[in-house]
Amino acid sequence: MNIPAHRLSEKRLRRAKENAIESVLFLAAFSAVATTAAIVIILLYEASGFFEHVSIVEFLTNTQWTPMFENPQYGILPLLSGTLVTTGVALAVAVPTGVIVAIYLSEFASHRVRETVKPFLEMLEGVPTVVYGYFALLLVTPLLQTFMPDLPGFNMLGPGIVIGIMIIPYVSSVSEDAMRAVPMSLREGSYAMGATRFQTAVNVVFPAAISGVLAAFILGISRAVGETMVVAVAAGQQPNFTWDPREPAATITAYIVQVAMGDLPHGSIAYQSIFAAGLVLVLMTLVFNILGHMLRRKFREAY
Amino acid sequence: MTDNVHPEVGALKAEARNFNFFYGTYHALKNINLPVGENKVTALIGPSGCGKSTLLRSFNRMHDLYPGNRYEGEIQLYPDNVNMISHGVDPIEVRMRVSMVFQKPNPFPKSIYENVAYGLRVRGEKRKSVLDEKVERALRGAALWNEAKDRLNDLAFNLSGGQQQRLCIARALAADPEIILFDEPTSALDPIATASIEELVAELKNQVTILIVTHNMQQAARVSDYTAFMYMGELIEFGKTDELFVKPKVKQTEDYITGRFG
Amino acid sequence: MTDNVHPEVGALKAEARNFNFFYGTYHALKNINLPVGENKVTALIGPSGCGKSTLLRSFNRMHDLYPGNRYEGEIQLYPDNVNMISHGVDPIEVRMRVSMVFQKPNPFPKSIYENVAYGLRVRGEKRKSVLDEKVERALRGAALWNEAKDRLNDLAFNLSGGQQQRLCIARALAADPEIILFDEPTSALDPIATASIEELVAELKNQVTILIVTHNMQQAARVSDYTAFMYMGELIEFGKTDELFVKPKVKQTEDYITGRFG
Amino acid sequence: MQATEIQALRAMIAQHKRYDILFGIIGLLATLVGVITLLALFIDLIMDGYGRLTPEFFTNFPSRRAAEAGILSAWVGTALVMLVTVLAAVPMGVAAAVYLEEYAPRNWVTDLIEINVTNLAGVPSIVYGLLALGLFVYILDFGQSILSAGLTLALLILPVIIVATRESLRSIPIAIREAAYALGATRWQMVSEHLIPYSMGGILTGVIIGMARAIGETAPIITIGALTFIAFLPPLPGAIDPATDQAAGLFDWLFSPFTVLPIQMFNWVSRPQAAFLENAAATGIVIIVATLAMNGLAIWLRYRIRKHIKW
Amino acid sequence: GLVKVDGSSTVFPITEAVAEEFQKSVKSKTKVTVGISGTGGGFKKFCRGETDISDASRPILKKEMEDCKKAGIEYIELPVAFDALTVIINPKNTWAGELTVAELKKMYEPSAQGKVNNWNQIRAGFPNAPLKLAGAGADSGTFDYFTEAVVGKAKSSRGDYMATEDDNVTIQFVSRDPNAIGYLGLAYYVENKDKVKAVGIKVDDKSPTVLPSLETVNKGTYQPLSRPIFIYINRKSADNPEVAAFVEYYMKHGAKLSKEVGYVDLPAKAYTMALDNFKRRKTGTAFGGEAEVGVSVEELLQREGKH
Ligand SMILES: Nc1ncnc2c1ncn2[C@@H]1O[C@H](COP(=O)(O)OP(=O)(O)OP(=O)(O)O)[C@@H](O)[C@H]1O
Ligand SMILES: Nc1ncnc2c1ncn2[C@@H]1O[C@H](COP(=O)(O)OP(=O)(O)OP(=O)(O)O)[C@@H](O)[C@H]1O
Ligand SMILES: [Mg+2]
Ligand SMILES: [Mg+2]
Ligand SMILES: O=P([O-])([O-])[O-]
Repeated sequence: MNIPAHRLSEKRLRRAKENAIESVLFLAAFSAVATTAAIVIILLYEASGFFEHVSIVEFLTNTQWTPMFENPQYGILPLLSGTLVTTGVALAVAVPTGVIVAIYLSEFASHRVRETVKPFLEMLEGVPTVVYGYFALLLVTPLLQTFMPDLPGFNMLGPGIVIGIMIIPYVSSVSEDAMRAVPMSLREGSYAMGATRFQTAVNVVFPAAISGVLAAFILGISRAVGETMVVAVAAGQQPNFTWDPREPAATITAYIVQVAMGDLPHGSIAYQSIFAAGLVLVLMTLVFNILGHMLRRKFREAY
Repeated sequence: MTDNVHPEVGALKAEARNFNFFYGTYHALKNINLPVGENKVTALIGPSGCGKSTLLRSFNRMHDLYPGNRYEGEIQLYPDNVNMISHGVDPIEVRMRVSMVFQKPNPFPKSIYENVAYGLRVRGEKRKSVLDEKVERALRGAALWNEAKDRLNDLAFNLSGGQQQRLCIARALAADPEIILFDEPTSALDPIATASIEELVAELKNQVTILIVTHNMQQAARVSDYTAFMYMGELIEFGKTDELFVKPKVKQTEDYITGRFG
Repeated sequence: MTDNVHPEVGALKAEARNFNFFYGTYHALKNINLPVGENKVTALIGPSGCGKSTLLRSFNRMHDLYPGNRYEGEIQLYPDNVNMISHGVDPIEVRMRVSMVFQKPNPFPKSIYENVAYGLRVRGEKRKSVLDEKVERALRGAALWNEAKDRLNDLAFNLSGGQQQRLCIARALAADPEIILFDEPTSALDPIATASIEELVAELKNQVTILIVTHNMQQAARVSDYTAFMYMGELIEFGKTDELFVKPKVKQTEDYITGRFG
Repeated sequence: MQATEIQALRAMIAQHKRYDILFGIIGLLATLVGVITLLALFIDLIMDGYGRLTPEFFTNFPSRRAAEAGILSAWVGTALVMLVTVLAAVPMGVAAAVYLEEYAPRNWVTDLIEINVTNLAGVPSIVYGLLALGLFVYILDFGQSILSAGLTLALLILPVIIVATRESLRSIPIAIREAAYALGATRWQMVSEHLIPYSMGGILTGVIIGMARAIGETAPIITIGALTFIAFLPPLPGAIDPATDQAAGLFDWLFSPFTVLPIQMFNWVSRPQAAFLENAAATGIVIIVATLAMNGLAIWLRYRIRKHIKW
Repeated sequence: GLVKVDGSSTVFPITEAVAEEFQKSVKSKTKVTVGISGTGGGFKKFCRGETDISDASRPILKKEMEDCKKAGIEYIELPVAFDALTVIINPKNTWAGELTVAELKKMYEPSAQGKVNNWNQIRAGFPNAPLKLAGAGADSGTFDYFTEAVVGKAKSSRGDYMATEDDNVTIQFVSRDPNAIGYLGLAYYVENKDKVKAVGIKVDDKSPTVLPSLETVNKGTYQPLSRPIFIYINRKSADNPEVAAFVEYYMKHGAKLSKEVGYVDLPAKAYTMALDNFKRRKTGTAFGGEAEVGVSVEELLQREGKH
């Protein structure tokens, strides 16, 4: 018996419809690629205009960044140093705290404590960053000044600490993920030897989860590098080539908002300079993100 | 120091008496009475889910790791004659005296040396010479010394499954336990590795008391001195292995041994 | 309209001929020849992993859902006499004619009514009266009407396991399939629910052709007209259930039936 | 074991356990750092801004007189921007997630998409601002409008929605899919009639979390250039413009100038008069309460889903 | 209808006040947006025809005049108030109560970059303490005016100081650091007298010290840091009755409102004159495209009159 004609046409119609829907869905998914491409293209395009005026060598080696002044200097180093110092301060706060929190939540805390505390920690991530900015400026820095009287009102230390606190939940949740992924059998093996919780956590769970902790560390870097409003508000917006966290400075992100806050004449070098700075920022976060996700996948696969 | 001699088993190392265990509200072990003879191998057999692992893990208070679990009754440990599941007894202390080898080999992500030394380090041992000596002795005891002596600093993961299991045995041995618990130690291994582990168990019983869970009746018959048959959380029959396998007293035991269910 | 009569089975509903199946490169079914009698119950038995489910799922092209799977040979569907696994045939069309009931009850998280009506809705049926009528008929057919009629808008999850499985049968029935495939439909159920499903299968065969996979030999003996014994991807023996269970022709079948392996 | 040995053993265990207790305390403290910061921040804001949280604060436009100033245009702007964001991001995100979970073949294109989704989740928000400035404001010429801002934030939260949707799709057992297929459903029927309805809870959670993030975003909106004094509302569709007597078009509001809450806050903190700091703090409270409420809602939803749906 | 205003942060408070009152007076029939992009940023938009009115804390510059011309944009220049650029220091700073223009130049001139970092380099007798500079961002009229008035050339400045368009940041910076110094509009100083101290300015060593205040500006003695501030109206937009209504409202109420927000209002005559100029649609600037320094109230009036 042959397949009746109407069934064939029905089938064709169905196929066509299914294919059309699949294409639409594909386009939606592909938008992620398109967005990345758009980011890269726009940054490269505008930055290329910038690099017509400024040599890459100058960009990478000059230690002054004063694009808006009479005799403009275009060295990214002050912005980089600002970015790295605030990131460093943030990590110095977030990594130890985050890892301790992760160990505590995954190995020590009871189920009840964990379920109560985690939503609060997550809320820490939900607070808008402008609010953190003023928190750093109006509360944390004055607090620091009480025992560091020489600390200027704008500095990298205050915002760095605040960013650090802000990303604690992020670092701790990635680390905790990794520790949870360590199979119970390893813990049981350790406990069966008469180990205490602390011994098990430090000697077995932590080393087994080390790639995840590393991932948390690296993803934390990427977060801190990209943080904008806190530094824009509290670090002083002063491109300053220094490694001293007590000094005021500007980060790449802070520079971008600062310039963007005054209206940007489309096409001017100042306008293009924020794209050049943005390009550096994207490259930095890209490297850290990819590295972090690779490590993260590694611990997921390991067990 | 009273009744640590049992009519059937002789000198006792431990004994469960009217022992009950609950996973939350689930009554997993019911009124277990099990004598564990000193320097003997006692096998626990029974169909899947009957509570073998649950009983075994009670002997080193493994259940204390998870909330909601509850022991009732007694497990006496001799010669001290303390009830090792009573609240006053620290599970860590119990575990220092009762080691365990698991179904799937679970070496730590450390070197072979560090794996074996772990139990000693946990006890605060730091002297290199003591560690070296005990690690070697344990590895020899677990019949792994020859294979491992040149690669003590290799990651334990690089060993084969059977070697890993022997490493876990060495790890348990190094801490000089009084009892070693084995939970289906060969079920993840191939026949050759299985044979080497069985041999090891037979040798070990000269120095330590052994409690072993197995699915494999032949294995129970080969390695154990005494066998307990469990079914649905109850201990149905206990006896000398030779006797229990040849003429079980209870119908369910017979059915199970002859393969009629399970 | 040629050869849809089989010497042994009589009128055929379907037939696998030199059928092979591959999971990627893994050759899971080898040269299967299986006649499926119209309005008969055909049971597939065999040890775990022998390919029962794989064969069953070929009958409604379930394997098309996952990439890398490949059919070879023929599964004829009668009376049209088309090879239902050929590329030209739309799997959706096959599935509209061949329903399936799974091992674990898998109702949708919708109301009882909507679960049963789903097959009809997929076919574009929108008339309330038709839906009402067919839902009732299907629920009656699945012996669930009395229990469910007052709670048609309840969530299906609120039913018991056995009821859920009957609901899944009603769901399959509502679409008026020509064949229903059952993959161990009672293995997740208690004995009482199992009995009710078995009864149902016996009744259903008056109106529909049934192919059932089961681990339970008693069940196969109780419900099926024909039985196929499979082993390692091959169909070892096929015959009337009465005969195959009483005097199997092949040694492996006998060993399996008498419980010597599996 | 000898009694003396036991004594020694117990002493050693007691000593080891001290570290347990010590770390328990340190861990709890470390965990509390976050909670305490949150409290400090909130208390600080409340002390500064509580007095300004009157009904008029929500119904007044910004004003040069701090005491009369309100956040009407800011919260309406935020609401409208969020509307655009959700309308754009949800269909896109859900569609992308459905594609990746249910359709995508295993090939390099899929891998490419996957990498991009994870990566976009980690791109700093200011970079989205740069993208928006280049793309929406200048190339597509949407100007500094609600539309530009909404689309920018939509791109920003797209990965959040994709991830949440995928997770909830993944939690639907294969058995449900097979059941639908076995009844003759097409792939799209299976997706639209089963997967999407059943994962609604998870999708909603993702949307709320995304919105909570978007609502506080400042940097990308500053970048597209919204830092102005706005004392009016975008035109309602159909509303008569008193100046021209023409009814506003259905989409006119999309192209209207606007301001949003975080920017209003930012603006007020930059004022010399201390009274504006109170306004800023009050605005901060509004933003935090909104985000925390949304986060709380999402956490509650997630908890409920986990509790109610047991496949 | 929509009236779009953008530009100077200095003028913003006045325009904002006018916008607020104006919108109330017309019952919100006309919508006014007021942006802050700094004088320079505002002119860039204005000369692309994107805004109707540009706030400016200095007269339009040659470059900007050209841009506007290229885009075919004519403009009407109206002064709205006087401002005094105020140099501020920390209240704990006991030594720099008054400074000469030359000393300010020493701090801010381009050649000071990286070299002048200590108070004792400014004047013998000043303590050995790090010099912490703040000031206006490069897109602001304040920056242009200050560099012109102090260094002698607009936009000519060292780059290594804390540059911000946000005057409150400058307040924060100075109020928290005894060694800091900065400059900003009078209004911002007046509002923060409790946090920072104004520096008296001497034109040169011999001249008297003058502190910024309404009187000294009015009298014309606060030199060279008094400056008029303006709005510029796009000639085409002026034909829009709503823009016209707004500008007229501005001129009628500008005096009161600018005083209210902390600026020095012009004499009433100036506003009538400006209104008249606007009504006559008189385009162009009364200044030569320079950030001219030291224009007094009278002089401004004269120029506006002639112009
Ligand atoms: N953590 C737990 N919570 C609740 N019930 C449990 C838990 N672990 C095991 N059980 C139940 O307790 C019973 C005994 O389990 P146990 O693991 O001791 O069986 P077993 O005899 O070791 O079986 P197998 O041979 O499969 O390992 C089983 O019914 C099991 O389902
Ligand atoms: N998706 C798959 N990919 C690769 N191999 C598979 C897949 N599914 C099943 N197999 C293999 O195909 C063989 C047959 O599997 P099948 O599920 O058909 O067995 P079965 O007879 O139904 O067993 P059971 O009684 O355990 O359900 C097994 O060896 C199995 O491991
Ligand atoms: Mg077990
Ligand atoms: Mg199967
Ligand atoms: O914002 P300015 O007034 O300094 O241009």
